[in-house]
Amino acid sequence: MVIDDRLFLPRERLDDFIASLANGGRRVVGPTLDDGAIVMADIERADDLPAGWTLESAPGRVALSRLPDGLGSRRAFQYPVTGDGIKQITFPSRVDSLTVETTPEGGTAVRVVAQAEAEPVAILGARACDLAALAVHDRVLIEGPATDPDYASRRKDLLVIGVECAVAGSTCFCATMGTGPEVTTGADLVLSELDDGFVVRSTTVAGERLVTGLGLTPAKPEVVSQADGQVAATRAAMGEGAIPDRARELLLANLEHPRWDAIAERCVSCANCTLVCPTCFCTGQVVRSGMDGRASTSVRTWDSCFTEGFAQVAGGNFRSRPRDRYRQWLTHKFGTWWDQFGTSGCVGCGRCIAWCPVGIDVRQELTALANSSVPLPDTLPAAQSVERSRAAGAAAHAPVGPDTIQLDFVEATVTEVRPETADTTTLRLTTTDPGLLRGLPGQFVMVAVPAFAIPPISISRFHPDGLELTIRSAGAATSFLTRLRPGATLGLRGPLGRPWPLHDAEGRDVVIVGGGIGLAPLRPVIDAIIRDRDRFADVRLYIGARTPRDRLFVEEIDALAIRDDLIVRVTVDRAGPEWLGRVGIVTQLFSSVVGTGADATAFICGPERMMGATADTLGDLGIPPEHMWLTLERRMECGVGLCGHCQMGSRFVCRDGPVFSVAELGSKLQIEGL
Amino acid sequence: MDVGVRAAVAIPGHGPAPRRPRIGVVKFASCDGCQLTILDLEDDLLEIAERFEIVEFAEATSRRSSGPFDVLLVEGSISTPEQVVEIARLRAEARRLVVIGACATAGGIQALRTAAEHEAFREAVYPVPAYVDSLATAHPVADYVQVDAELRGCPIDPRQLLELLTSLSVGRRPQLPDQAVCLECKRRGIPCVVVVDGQPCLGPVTRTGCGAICPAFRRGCYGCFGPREAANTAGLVAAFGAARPGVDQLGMSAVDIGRLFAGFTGAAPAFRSVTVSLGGRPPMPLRPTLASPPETLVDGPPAWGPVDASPAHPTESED
Amino acid sequence: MRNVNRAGGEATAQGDRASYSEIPIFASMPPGPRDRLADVVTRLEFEPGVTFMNEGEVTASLAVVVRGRVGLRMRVPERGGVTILTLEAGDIVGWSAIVAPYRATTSATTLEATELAIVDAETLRSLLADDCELAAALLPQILDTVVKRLAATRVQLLDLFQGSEINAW
Amino acid sequence: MGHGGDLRFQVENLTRVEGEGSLHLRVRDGVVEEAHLEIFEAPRYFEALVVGRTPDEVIDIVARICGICPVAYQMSAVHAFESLFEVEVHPQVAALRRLLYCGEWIESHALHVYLLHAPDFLGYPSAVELARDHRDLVAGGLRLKKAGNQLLSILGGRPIHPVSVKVGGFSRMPRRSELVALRPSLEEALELALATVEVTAGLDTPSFDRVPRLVSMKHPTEYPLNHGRIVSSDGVDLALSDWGRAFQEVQVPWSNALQARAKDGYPYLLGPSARISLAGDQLHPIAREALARSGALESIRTNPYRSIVARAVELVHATAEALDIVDAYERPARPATPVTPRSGVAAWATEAPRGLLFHRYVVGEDGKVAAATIVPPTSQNQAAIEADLAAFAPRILDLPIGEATHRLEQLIRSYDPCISCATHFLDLRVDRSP
Repeated sequence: MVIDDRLFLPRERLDDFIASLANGGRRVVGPTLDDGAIVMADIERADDLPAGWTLESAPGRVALSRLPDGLGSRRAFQYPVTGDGIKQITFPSRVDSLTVETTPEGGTAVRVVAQAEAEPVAILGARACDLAALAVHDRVLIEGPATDPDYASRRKDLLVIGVECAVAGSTCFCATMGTGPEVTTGADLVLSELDDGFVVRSTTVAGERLVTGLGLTPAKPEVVSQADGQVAATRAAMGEGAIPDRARELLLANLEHPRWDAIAERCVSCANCTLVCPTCFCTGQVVRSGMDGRASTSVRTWDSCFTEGFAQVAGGNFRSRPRDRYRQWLTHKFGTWWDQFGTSGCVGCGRCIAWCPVGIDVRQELTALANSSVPLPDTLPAAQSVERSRAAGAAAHAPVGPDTIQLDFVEATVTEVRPETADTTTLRLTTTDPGLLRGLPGQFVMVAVPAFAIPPISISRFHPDGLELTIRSAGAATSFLTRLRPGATLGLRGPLGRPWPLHDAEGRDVVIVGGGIGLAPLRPVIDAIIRDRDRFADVRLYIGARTPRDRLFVEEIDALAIRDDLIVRVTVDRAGPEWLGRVGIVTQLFSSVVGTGADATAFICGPERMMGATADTLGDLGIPPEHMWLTLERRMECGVGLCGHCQMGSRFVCRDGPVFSVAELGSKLQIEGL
Repeated sequence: MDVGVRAAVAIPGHGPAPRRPRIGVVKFASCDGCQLTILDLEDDLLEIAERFEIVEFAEATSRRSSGPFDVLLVEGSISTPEQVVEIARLRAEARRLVVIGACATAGGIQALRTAAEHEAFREAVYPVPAYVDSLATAHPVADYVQVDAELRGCPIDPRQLLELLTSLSVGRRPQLPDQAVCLECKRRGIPCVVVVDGQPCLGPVTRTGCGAICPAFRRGCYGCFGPREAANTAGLVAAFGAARPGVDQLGMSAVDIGRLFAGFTGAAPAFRSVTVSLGGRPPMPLRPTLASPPETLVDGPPAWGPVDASPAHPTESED
Repeated sequence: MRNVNRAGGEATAQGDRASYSEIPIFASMPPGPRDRLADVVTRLEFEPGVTFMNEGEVTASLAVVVRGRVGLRMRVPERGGVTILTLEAGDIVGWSAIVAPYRATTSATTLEATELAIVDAETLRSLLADDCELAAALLPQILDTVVKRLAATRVQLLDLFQGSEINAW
Repeated sequence: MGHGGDLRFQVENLTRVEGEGSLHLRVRDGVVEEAHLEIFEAPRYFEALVVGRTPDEVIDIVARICGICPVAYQMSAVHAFESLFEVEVHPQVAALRRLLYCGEWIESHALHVYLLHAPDFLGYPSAVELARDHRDLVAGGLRLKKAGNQLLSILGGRPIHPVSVKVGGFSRMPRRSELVALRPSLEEALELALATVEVTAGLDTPSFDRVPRLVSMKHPTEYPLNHGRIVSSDGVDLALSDWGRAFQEVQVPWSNALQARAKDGYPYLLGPSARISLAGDQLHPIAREALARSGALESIRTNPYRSIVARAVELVHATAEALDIVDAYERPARPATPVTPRSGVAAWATEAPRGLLFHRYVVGEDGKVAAATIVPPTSQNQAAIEADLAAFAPRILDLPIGEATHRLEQLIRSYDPCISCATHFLDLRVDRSP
């Protein structure tokens, strides 16, 4: 850092400075006083800033007070972080993300909406932690396989004026997290506020252009050193070591620690911590439609892992207990975030502490865990180190989905409707989209019709001119889909997700186990194996259904059963006397028939409990975990790894799965509420 | 599988256009505010009237029907023996029965009276106890009949009502999330009144849907949408009871905390249990507590009296 | 040897020690006990549709499916006979033959042409009482069958394939 | 007499009124023997429910008596407590409370005029059917109503049971910009209200003239809302806290709700017609002018069916005054004045859309309410309605029974009775024990 580069902005010229930010029609957003707090809002002049005010924060408390009289009493940034930071500007709580409409011709048009009003924004007063969080958001929302178009468009022309904190709150711990108080990233200009003005440092071309226009004079050396001393004092006031070392390892090793129950007694799962957190990015889609149902808009809305609906799927809820929700938040934030994004999810801003209505302090909770932790394994990479963690992540947890994911939807037309059971229907669709036709067994599509939520549906067969979807009526959207007629149109996003690794089965015995609707995503696997039968050794197909009437693809399976190069076994959970086939759970079929375990590859799909039992039994029979593949069901709102709903451990089920090997999942299948 | 009640909309390939759903609106013990919310959907009211056949809505139309209904919206709590019979009859006439508002979903504030108070009250007050027939306490509709959906709130939220009607019209599930008020509060960027002012707020344990109105007006939520799922009332009570440095209003007494929960949805089990354990529900007087008791009974049709100025009238205040 | 052909099957072999080695339950027993057990076993063949054990009645014998399939059924007044499990080669049927009060918890019906290896219940019980070595070898295997059926029943109780709320509300 | 000696008119469920009631009229040989407005709305015990509560809690609770006029209950309660606690509120607080009340008047009157009452005059069962033939008329009425609801929402968060009123002021007062944003809709509402006067004044009404005793509040410089004195056409002139010196509550056997009568036992009439007749000189100039143009001043007083014109005139007043208040608004530094509670009797009345609403509370040493009396306008108007039914019945005896019944129901609707309000007290007051 070259001292000569720094300029001085006298306080009297703050209005000019703000006016220069507004040049070119920019909206200027900065801290203002409102309803007892300092929040980020539109500002026009220096008077809009909370000059003379400061904030004191403690767990569950943010108190506004007057600065003492004196030279510093006109300061406008003499407080630590504002209540809402800059997240509402770059990642608003509600934005339109998709429109789905029935066209006059009867088609279905889906449009991905970027920022509706692309007005440029200048942010005045972003703090180091805010900007570290912005960098995290960039990684999550832009640098992944899929890019959030709204975020990218807001981010593109953002002009950011950072301010280095002259005071630290009792809840601040950016020094521990290595994100502040010095502003090192994300700002075009950095200000340090002194009593009579600001030391200004430009860090980008845009920032340089701004200060050049203002004709500022260089800051005197004593002024510069005063500014440096101020931020150093802030750092010293915070101290380091606010949270234990190796937080990631600590959390992952203590998933069943009794402390989670203790937290759950205090935590009211209000979700405030997640919504004030500058890096939390989970969103849900709220569908808005007119009463005619011909057009709808999906509104991307802040969601939280503390809500019941967050982990809700058709069959139930993965995290019904509040303790599971708190654990999910903390282990993701400080732990698996490293695996997914190569960084901590925490930037040390302390908002989750200050704005917790019951005053839970994550620093205390992590320390308590550390004080009574199980011994941490030495082999895991240390937390805090991006590089080391990333290297470890690459070995064990590298995402294996596609490198880039398109968000667009394409149109497909229903040409045939085949009822399979009382509640399940297969739709034959045609489409001309080459991307869709290139889909692989195990992949899925997001299916859009106006006025309904957009569910993920596995592809149950590929055709040269289209594909099939087998849909069980489990909710309103799927129920609507099962009642479509030939001629109806749909919007499809996909194919998405990691396919079944058929190459892993080549030359080996193949065991395919499908339970209930789980047979649908396995059908393309069976198709592929039949097509290239000689590339596989013995092939066995085990199918479970609730009752004989709930069997899927009955004629097809019967036809397979009479082939002499396949073994097909079907069992049902219960049946009347007219059923002469097998009754019992699917694992009971294995005992007498699987003999060649170590040489077999298994593909398993069904309810999670059934897959767990199947994997256990097949494992006992000798099939290695790295050759057992299964698909996980989690709530998916976007299907492309942006909404966060299907996050599980270090993965997004939609993007890194839904197909995983048992080896990859390890013991996670067994832990309740993960 | 038949889902929802489809309104008259024909989309190619999406099946034939069905008839208009028959909708009814009825009330039991209540303030009429929830059904008024229907009339407050000014921008959509005429379209609603086109998409639905309104066959019963005494507040708005002279046309009457006893059913059958595709959708019946029910306001108010069940408070008299006649109402118990009536709700059972209506249930049989309704394909979908949707209860609207805190009275219908939780009994309303009138449900705070207890059976003992009610009996004592009847015996103490009524010369002829049969004269006024009311149940020991007011009940939510679901105490008597199966309920298909509910709109919470005192009153219900117009956006949620529109969402319900829209979802009925297009045949989807209404999006009525069971989350804390806090989510909406934070989405709106409202500074938390507990944190900023030390005001008690039931937002963390109350279901969202109102749009976080009270915090937006810088006061604590008073729970009119009732308990959310997994409401950790004990955690909140502990936090309100604990005095925090610099936060004057917290460090509340048990009774004051209990009274917070004894509001418009105070009879909902999750809230009632707090009041029962902490106290705070003001006791219902066993005898009338009127500031000025009523005069004696009169009989016969009234007739207009003289309108000329009468010197007999008192014109000056006594105090 | 007693005639255990009460169920209507046709006896094919009796006490043929060598022929039991391919049946898992025998195969895993030490030779001594296995032979002593084989001495009291009768092999019977059944037509499809023969019910050889009746729910609630005293269990006449313990059997091992040698070939074919057997359905275990329970009576449900509104639904008639409900098949709750089907058994295949190697599976044990009639464990109630050694557990007081020796009453069958299900009925057993052949679903196709089926061969069973059968031991008379009373004979087996006295054998187990007298021959500790045989009991130690056989009982864990019967227990294993009961345990697996219990575990499977629990999984079925979860009704994993059941649709969730199909009604849109 | 076209009919036999004994005639009964019966409407088991009154429609297009707030709450549940029925009409029973028995005429023998041309003489009205019974004229009953029966109320069977279930009781909710509000006067008991407020006992043990703090004044601010009472303000929230009494709002729940009525979903149509919750602000009225809040206003009577808050002013009662402030008078006991001797709180001086900021002038802008007083202005915004009038504005809040204007919002409720607009919402309530527009609801009644367009959705409940107008279909009677134009021969439709409801506004929905009316809208099929006169869509613009109904749509305009809905926009007018919406303007009122928007005011309520900006000031109190929602139109029904707003949340911001507290002793000493408001929990939050809006920024000036928030109020100014309402100007366009209020300006349109004023135009719509003026048109409403014209339309309603031109409606064909049954001829029925009588001279009722009228009661309303009156203030020397403002149209009566939150302040003034209680006056009557026969010379009553009392402080707002002294309602009980001229009026009394009585019990009738056919109704679950108490009625109120003047001390001499005669009925009296509250509401828009009474206010315009007694305090019309304080109407906003634009409203005064509209009233004069309509030529309806005299008939508003004498013909109950003309109350629809009175409501229209008050719609003009409320929208015009709302615009004035918005224009003069500056956000005060603090939304509320600090309050020191004290024990004693808190009594006040304000003008609800349907007329004078009287509250009286006994506040104990612990700062909580120990006893309460709430006298809503519809309770007070019940006797007036019955008197009118009795007086009007002889004129329609020759009409077919259906038509006659409809006329009687229409007559009841012209009072805009709010049965939910009237009823919520009823069984609490049935005290015939010594």
